Amino acid sequence: MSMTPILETRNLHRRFRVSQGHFKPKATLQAVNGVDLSVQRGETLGIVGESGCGKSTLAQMLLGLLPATSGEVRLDGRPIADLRRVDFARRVQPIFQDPFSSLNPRKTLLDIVTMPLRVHAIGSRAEQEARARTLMDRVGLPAGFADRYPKELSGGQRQRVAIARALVMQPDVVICDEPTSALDASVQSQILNLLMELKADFGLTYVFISHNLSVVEHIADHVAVMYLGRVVEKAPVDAIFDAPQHPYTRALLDSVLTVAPDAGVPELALGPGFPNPLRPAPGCPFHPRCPRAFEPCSTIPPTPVPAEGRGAACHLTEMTPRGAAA
Amino acid sequence: MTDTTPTASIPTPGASMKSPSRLSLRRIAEQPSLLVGGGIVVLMILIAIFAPLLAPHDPFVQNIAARTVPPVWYDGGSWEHILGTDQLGRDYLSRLIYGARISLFIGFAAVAIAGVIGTTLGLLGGYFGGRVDMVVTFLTTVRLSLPIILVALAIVAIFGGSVTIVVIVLGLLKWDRFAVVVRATAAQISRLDYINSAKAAGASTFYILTREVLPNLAPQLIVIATIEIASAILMEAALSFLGLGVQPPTPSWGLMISEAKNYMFFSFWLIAIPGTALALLVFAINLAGDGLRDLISPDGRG
Amino acid sequence: MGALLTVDDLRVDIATPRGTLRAVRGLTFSVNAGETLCIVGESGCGKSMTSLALMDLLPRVAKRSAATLNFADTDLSDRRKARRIRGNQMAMIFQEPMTALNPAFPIGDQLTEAYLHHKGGSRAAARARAVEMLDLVGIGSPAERLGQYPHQLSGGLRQRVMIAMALMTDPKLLIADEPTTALDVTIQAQILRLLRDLQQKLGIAVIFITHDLGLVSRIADRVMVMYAGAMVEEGTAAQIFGAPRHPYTQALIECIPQPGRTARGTPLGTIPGVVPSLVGQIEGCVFRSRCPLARRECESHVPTRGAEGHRWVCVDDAPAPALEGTTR
Amino acid sequence: AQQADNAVRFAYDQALESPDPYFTTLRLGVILGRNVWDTLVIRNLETGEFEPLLATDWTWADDETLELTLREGVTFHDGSSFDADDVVYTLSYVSDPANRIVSQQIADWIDSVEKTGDYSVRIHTKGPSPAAMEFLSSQLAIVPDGYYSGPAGATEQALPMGTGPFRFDSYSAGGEIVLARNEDYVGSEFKTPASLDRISIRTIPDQQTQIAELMSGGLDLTMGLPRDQAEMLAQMPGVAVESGETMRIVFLQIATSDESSNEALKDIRVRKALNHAIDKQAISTNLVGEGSNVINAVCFIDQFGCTEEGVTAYDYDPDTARALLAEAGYGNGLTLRLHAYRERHISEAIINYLAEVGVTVELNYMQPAAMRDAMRSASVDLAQNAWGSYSIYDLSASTPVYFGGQPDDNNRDPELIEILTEAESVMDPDARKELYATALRRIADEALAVPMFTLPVYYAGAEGLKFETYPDEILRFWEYSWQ
Amino acid sequence: MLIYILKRLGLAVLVALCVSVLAFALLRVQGNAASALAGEGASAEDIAIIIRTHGLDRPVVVQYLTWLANVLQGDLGTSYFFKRPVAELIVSKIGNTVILAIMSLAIALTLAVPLGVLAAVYSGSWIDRICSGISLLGQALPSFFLALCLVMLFAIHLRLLPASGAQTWQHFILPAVTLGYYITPPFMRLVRAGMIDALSNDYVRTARAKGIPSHKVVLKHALRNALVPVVGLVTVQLGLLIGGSVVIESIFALDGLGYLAYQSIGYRDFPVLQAVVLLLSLVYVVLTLLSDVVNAWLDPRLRVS
Ligand SMILES: Nc1ncnc2c1ncn2[C@@H]1O[C@H](COP(=O)(O)OP(=O)(O)OP(=O)(O)O)[C@@H](O)[C@H]1O
Ligand SMILES: Nc1ncnc2c1ncn2[C@@H]1O[C@H](COP(=O)(O)OP(=O)(O)OP(=O)(O)O)[C@@H](O)[C@H]1O
Ligand SMILES: [Mg+2]
Ligand SMILES: [Mg+2]
Repeated sequence: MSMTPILETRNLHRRFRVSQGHFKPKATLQAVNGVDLSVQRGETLGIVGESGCGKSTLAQMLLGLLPATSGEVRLDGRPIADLRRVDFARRVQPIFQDPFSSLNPRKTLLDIVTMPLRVHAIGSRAEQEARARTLMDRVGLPAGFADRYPKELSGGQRQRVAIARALVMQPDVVICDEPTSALDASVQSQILNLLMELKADFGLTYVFISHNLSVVEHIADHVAVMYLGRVVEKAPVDAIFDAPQHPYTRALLDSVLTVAPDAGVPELALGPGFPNPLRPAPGCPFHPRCPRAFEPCSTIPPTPVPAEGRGAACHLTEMTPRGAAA
Repeated sequence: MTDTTPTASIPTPGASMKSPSRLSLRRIAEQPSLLVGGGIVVLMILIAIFAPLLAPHDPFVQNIAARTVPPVWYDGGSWEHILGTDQLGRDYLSRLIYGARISLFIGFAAVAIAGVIGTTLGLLGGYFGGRVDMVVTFLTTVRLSLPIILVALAIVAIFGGSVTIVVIVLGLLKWDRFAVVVRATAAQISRLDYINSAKAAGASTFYILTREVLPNLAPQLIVIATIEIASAILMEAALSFLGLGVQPPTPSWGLMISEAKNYMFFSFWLIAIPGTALALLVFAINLAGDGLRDLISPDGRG
Repeated sequence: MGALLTVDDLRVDIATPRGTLRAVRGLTFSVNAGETLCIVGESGCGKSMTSLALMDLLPRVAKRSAATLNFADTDLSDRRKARRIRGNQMAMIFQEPMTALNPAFPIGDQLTEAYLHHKGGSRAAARARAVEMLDLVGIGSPAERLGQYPHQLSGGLRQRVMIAMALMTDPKLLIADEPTTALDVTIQAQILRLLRDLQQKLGIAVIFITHDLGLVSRIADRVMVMYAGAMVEEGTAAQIFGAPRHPYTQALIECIPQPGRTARGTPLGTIPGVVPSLVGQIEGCVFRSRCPLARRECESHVPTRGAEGHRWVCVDDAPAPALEGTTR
Repeated sequence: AQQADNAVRFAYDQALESPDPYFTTLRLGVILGRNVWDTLVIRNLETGEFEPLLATDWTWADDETLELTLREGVTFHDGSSFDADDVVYTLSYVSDPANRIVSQQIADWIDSVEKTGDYSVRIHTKGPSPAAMEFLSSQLAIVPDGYYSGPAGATEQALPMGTGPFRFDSYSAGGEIVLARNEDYVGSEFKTPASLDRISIRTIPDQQTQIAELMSGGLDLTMGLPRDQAEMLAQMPGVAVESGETMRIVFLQIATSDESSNEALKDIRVRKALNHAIDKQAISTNLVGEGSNVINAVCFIDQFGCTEEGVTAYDYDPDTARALLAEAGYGNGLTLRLHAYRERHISEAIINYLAEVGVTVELNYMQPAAMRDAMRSASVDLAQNAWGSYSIYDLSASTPVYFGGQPDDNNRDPELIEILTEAESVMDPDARKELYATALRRIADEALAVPMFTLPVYYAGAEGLKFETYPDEILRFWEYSWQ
Repeated sequence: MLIYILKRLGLAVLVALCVSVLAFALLRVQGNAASALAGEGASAEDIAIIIRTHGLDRPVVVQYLTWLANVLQGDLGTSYFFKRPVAELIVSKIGNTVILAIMSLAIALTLAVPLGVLAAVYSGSWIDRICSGISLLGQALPSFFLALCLVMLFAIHLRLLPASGAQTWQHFILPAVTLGYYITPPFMRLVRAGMIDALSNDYVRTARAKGIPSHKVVLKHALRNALVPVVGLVTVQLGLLIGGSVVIESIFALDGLGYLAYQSIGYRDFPVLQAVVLLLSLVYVVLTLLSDVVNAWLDPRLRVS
């Protein structure tokens, strides 16, 4: 546990100025609000949360595509702001959600997969292509596909291409932002299997973002739960699923619809207040919906979850001793 | 979104898939408007290129004694001058053939200039957004608020009419549509994940703009270009018609119409011939443009 | 007898440049009053086309045909009669609550529109009914909401408005095409509950279309599994999830990680291959190109087996052995 | 036709910059000047003699003093009566260069004007002024005392005002002008009250629109149609076409002054080549038509002092032209700019002739005022002029304008300037004639211009309109009537 | 709302300023203003006087600012050619252009909206093809050519309408038809595209699902949304219209602004040309401003909650 995490964030913030329509002044939106996370080499960190809670924004910042408003992202302990763009790019690569928009429709698959090599001028043209073909083979794309265009591929095949592109430079960390949400169940399982195999083969570290808790449970080692830009709970995967501490995590788990013909539709104790990211509630942002909210929740923000270790940002858990802490 | 999952016929899954080029060739063949329009345009381009070979006479040689000879199908017409002669006794067919050169050259050249300006501005605005976009939008608004014909007329009046000036003026004035469309599309594209992937791979902005964004604009660019070429050709004709475009004796169709208009009540063919040629060319270009648009977005939107 | 909706040999053909795309290939099913039928299947298998065909809302390129299409003893192929039923006794809600409401009109107008058209009556009566319905779907201060525009509501609220809108005319059948797919899980759970409660209270039949097997297992009375435009298996939820007969149904269930059943980090079940092209006829079993058990017989006509309660389309009569997850 | 209304609708192809004849060079302005205003004297076109109009009597007291007796009982259109004050005011105003009337030469011979009685005035000239009567009978229209409120023709009048047979009924700049008959017109034996009630004048720049209007009955009279159209119109029912010879001469002005940047034109061989290259006769016969005569001197032959005697005539000879060009070192071609403002078909014919001897011509076709600018800033190589001499039958109104050192002179030949200036102050007719002849010969020998031909004017009118045409291109509406 | 309008206004003012600089620069830099002012026969001294009195010897920036200040006070200068206040000239001509513009716009809209809706509702069918054929032909036929043909037919052969001028309302028919036809295609295309877009929206399907008759769905649900961009286009088209009016007005000798501008180009009458360019640009700017505000007002999504 004393090892330097391969990727970590320190008090990461990201604000957007958003227009609320023509007639109103711009408002500030805290998309990511003081996130502390760390990922150890070789592990998979799952991030879950509802739509709009800041998962993708976080992913963009982890990829260095979006500058942080404050706080920093560190790779091997070094702030990525100090790294050259290209050097960072060699080590951290993305897989995105939408298999349709993640491939340039005007390029052949071979062009798409060799693109990073070309950008970095690694090897000769022939070497680049050879490497790309090897990888395409590895992710299970038929050999004849090299000269095809993305539009001829199914969603699953596209996602394989995206994976090949991400891996062609042999990165250490892969940030997967909902890589299977757009896929059918039967294809999703293929991609998940592939990701798990590749992780073992290449010794990859994953940050795996999803709103599908079953998937995260299946693939992740650690899980962070986000709500309105904050990490509200973080723990090893068993702990989260077996003994969720934060009421939101519990609600989330309850609302997962696993195959259970007799279970019926779960009854959620959540209040109806829909979160408005532009006007988050004071104190604990979850308190308007929280079934167990009590007096300090509406005024005092709970202590954030530390980067290392586990815990929940909740006044309820603060009163009981934290689990095996950092 | 309609799933375009590729085909795998049942008995032998994953078997022969049609090659993309054959597929699009077939789709082109299924676009009658593209075929007809494109055919006419190509024909006109060929005529323009081979004008010296095709024209039966020198388009500039006048014969003041044999003026306004009617076309061959009228009384008094002759096979010597199939479409007759103009008010200075020049062979009308030859002038018409050379006129295609002027119209097409001005159309293409002006739109090339406009395309470069508009695309560059649109790309920058759409891709970078924020301040850059504000500047681009502002420039476009200013441009749009200028009455284009009037400004073109004024500039041509100041600097004199010639093919070069007309090309430059139209090129400098007609970039707005390129900018608007490219900006919107580039803004859309730059939010797509393949751009993020390229960024994440460390690609430079220049690389992204030229290799990832620009190629995807090609279809729109072609469609706008056809519309704009047609409109530039018409605008040149209008300028020449008003006497402020290409100057005589250059055989521009607009100029031919302008010169023939004085004769329209007595020798209607003098104005009808270049008028029809012009309308046909513009019609064909627009038709081809429509076909291209349908080819690119089969649901016929926008 | 007793069936509210009877569909026999429903087909939807779409003219495409590549040929006729047969989106729905001879579906036969029925829905009884008050029951929930879930139609489940992967993307593009024809679920939406089926629902649109029932409502006569197909795009112009699509052609519908059916041997029988009866709703409460009315022949729906008679378009004039069908129009009187559509939006009245048969209502529909769509997937995207964001776009399914017209941004230009306040929701009050949109709520009362169908009511005024089908039931007539005064505007005030319609508005009163709208308030009642909004209240029913759990929207607070419903009277004020009538003047609001769709953009002023959150996704969950909009979907509730959609449901209220569908219920305005007191329909007997509600067709819901992926009504919760665009929603967050917690909101999905709330909407599903709402639907469930309403159904029990009002006794409406529901055709619920989704690709989420977990969801289906929770709400369905009966389940129809579709593949490539055709029904492959149909039965009660218990039958489908407890003893699936069709290899596709079995494989599909294996694909999703199920806490408790699939161990963490272990490979999941997969279905190799891709969905066949829907253009043109498919002789024999539609699933055979991907079926691990496929054999010669599958290439010719495949019979529908089982009885009314549990039907499946396969050459195998006996329950197929549970498929082992085949990883690539 | 507007027979019933006893009105005539006339169209002109250029907009009038000002309704005041002193502040426009446009033919339409000259026409309005004659119809709305009166001059002191009037020329009898049959005899060529000067006859009374606003002045009943005049005598030259000496070479530099002219005494006039004015007509009594004349009123301006606003009812105020005409007397010596008006003449003194008008002539003083226009002869003061500070007031910048557009063609100063018509008045700059006047030194001062004095009132010698209620109805008599005395004009002192700056020196012998042979053309004085010419100007007094043509351009010098009399306006009421105190008419102008400042220089450059500024007035506070709602409508322009004179004593002529017609008065302004309405005026819109660049738009329609309506004249109404002056019921109180006195005139004289040589300028009589009008018979028409109204004249409406519209600007219609396009000839084909004018023709359309004529043919559709929206117009009763137009002038300046090209030959082809006129001839074809003549065959249409309801339209009558008349052609009339005019004083208007077409010639190419060649820029040779020091300010001119084109070196080629400073070579006499090039200029001669230009003269040889153009088949004036062919253009004159075919394009311009009947009433057009080829000229060799830059003046109208009936003008006092104009002669072709001893003036070199260049015949159409493209071979010689080519040879001359080759000799001058332009065998491989030469590019020149041609400025023109009317008769574009003639420009085009010229361009084509020049093209045949290897001279490429860039045409700059523009409005007269713009071309005047260009000429005066010496940025013109060749200028195609069509000069009407303000209808003045004296050479001083033509040749000196382009060769006598005036602003439009693009040659600035010192010798010519000297000769022409001298001629303007010599009273003896023969001596003047000789000086003019010398100048005309020099112009031809040096090939400083390409004289081409005279330009007839074609008038097209509705059938039933009785009108007479004159070589001075002035429409005397007061003589018009419907049959 | 106020903030939005103010912001939009600020932008409009900025655009107008930019246009004014262009208008000023374009026409002042070139051409010899002084000699144009001086008129024929002016001597060097005259020109010098004019240069001084008109401030033509001062730095361009100062000239611009002076000009701008004058313009803001409604003083558009004096026409070089007509020697009259430009404002007066413009006032006397603008009426005709406005009549022409309104008539053309009315013709264009009455043609374009129904045709566009028809083409969209039956998109892909022969009705659509006929409509798009009409629009293609409209685009291809040069307006000046059409104008001449119309004159030939209606004025000469049928003698139904006057060939030129602006004296009565009949005089406006031919020019308005020409101009209206000229701008119909873009309108029609936009209505069609907007309608196809609107019709493909989920809310249209929702409306259909309610069992409402399709004409009502089309006219109420789709058209309302499709017309919003048309409002915007009307302003853009007005620019085109005015541009087209230069050609049309001069063919029909219709004494309006476009014709005045065309004349002033020929006469190098900079103050008039400047004023017309500026005026037309301002009209455009103001109209876009208005249409933006109206659009924002129309579109409930943008309205205050
Ligand atoms: N560029 C941006 N400008 C303004 N707001 C933004 C921007 N990007 C994201 N946001 C806002 O930030 C919040 C977080 O967005 P983000 O995309 O990170 O959410 P998410 O958790 O990935 O949601 P989803 O599950 O829908 O993908 C949202 O409210 C979103 O609207
Ligand atoms: N307008 C159309 N033109 C051509 N093909 C269409 C059209 N609409 C749908 N299809 C095709 O019809 C088939 C069935 O589509 P349908 O929308 O019913 O699928 P679905 O099961 O609802 O899928 P999803 O889960 O993605 O909504 C698909 O293969 C689709 O590609
Ligand atoms: Mg996201
Ligand atoms: Mg669907």
